[in-house]
Amino acid sequence: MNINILAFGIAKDIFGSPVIELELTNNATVSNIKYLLEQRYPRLKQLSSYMIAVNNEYALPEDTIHHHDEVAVIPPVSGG
Amino acid sequence: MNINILAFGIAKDIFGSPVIELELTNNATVSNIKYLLEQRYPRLKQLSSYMIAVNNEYALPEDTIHHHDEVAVIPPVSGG
Amino acid sequence: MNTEIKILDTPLDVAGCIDWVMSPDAGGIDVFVGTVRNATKGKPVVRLEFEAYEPMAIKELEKITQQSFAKWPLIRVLVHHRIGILSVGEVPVVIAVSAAHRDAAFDACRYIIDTLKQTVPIWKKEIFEDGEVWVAAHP
Amino acid sequence: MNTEIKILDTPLDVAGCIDWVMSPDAGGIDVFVGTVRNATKGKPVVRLEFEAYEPMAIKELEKITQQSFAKWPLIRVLVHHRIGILSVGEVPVVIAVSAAHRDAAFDACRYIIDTLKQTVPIWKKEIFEDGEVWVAAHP
Repeated sequence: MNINILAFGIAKDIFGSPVIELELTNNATVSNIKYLLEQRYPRLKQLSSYMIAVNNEYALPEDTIHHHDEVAVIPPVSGG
Repeated sequence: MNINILAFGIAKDIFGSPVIELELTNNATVSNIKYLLEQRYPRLKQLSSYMIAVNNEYALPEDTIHHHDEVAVIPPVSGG
Repeated sequence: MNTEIKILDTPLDVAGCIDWVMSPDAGGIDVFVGTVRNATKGKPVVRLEFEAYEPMAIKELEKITQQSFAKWPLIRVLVHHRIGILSVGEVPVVIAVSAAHRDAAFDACRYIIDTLKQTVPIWKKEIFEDGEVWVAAHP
Repeated sequence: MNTEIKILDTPLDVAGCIDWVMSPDAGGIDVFVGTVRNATKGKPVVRLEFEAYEPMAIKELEKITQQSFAKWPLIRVLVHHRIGILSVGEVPVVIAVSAAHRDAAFDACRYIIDTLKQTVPIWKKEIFEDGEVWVAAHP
């Protein structure tokens, strides 16, 4: 399945776009997404940390992704 | 010497006036003032506590009063 | 000057107080706004009356703000206290503190209101339907 | 409703925020006002840009305010966060909390700003004379 990945802050700069498409197998996990992203965008590994959000919630590495999920890369937050 | 005693809050109500006059000997202390006031206005003894201020500073019981000092009765404060 | 202390018999201007402590060096401002509650221990309050021993109140507030500058790295501190008759919902006190970092602003603002309530010669009378009470006067 | 959460791309109305949390039941209001500092580690800041992942930011802020109501006896809580381009001295965030007693207002307001800075998906870019940096992005 193809999943759109939203990007914010520095992740948007690294991707060069506010959204990219990733091709995933059906049982793909958050971990798998991070691996694929880091393969394609090695600069992600230089961040202090980053999280994946699924449907507007922080996701765990073992969470699996479903077809209509909204997936986003969340670099270190700095609001306030 | 005669000293004016300023009164605020409930002390003003107890004295029935924002200022009263007290006759003191020359070496009178804050303690002596409290004794005289409580003699004349026994309701002062029912307060949670009260302080005497001399020249806009909280005074200690042993502090002595001088002729031109500004003396005030400070019942429990409740600002804010 | 980095400190403004006032005892006023007119409504306090909360927005103006915050503007006064703003500074290009500041990263955070903490503001305490006291408001007149409609009840005390379940008993409806009609209005409040505040009275101050003004010169001494100013002197005590100056001590408290000076202590705050000694304890924390602050930029500006403002204390405005109202006196006279206040209705429910009106504002008897505004304390505003700016600092480069927010922890100092929070700590100092809380210290100032806590200490004000202990040492500054200002008195509050609560007026109920059936009588009135000087707050904290009796045990 | 006892909670108002907004992400806005227009200047925040600090006085309006405080008015919103006022209540006849309230005895104290604590307000945190963030302001844009003119420098970071001594380096002059020209302006800031804030970006939010809006639906998730609102959801995280709702969690934080709900936790605050669970932890403290509060009356009203407001969080307004600005996004877009801000100059030095402008206000990126206002948090206002009213409560019957001031300790709850102080504790909750501080908890909300501290947690917001840790969990809410909002990002700040600092623009200097000679470049720009996403704050906290790199070790």
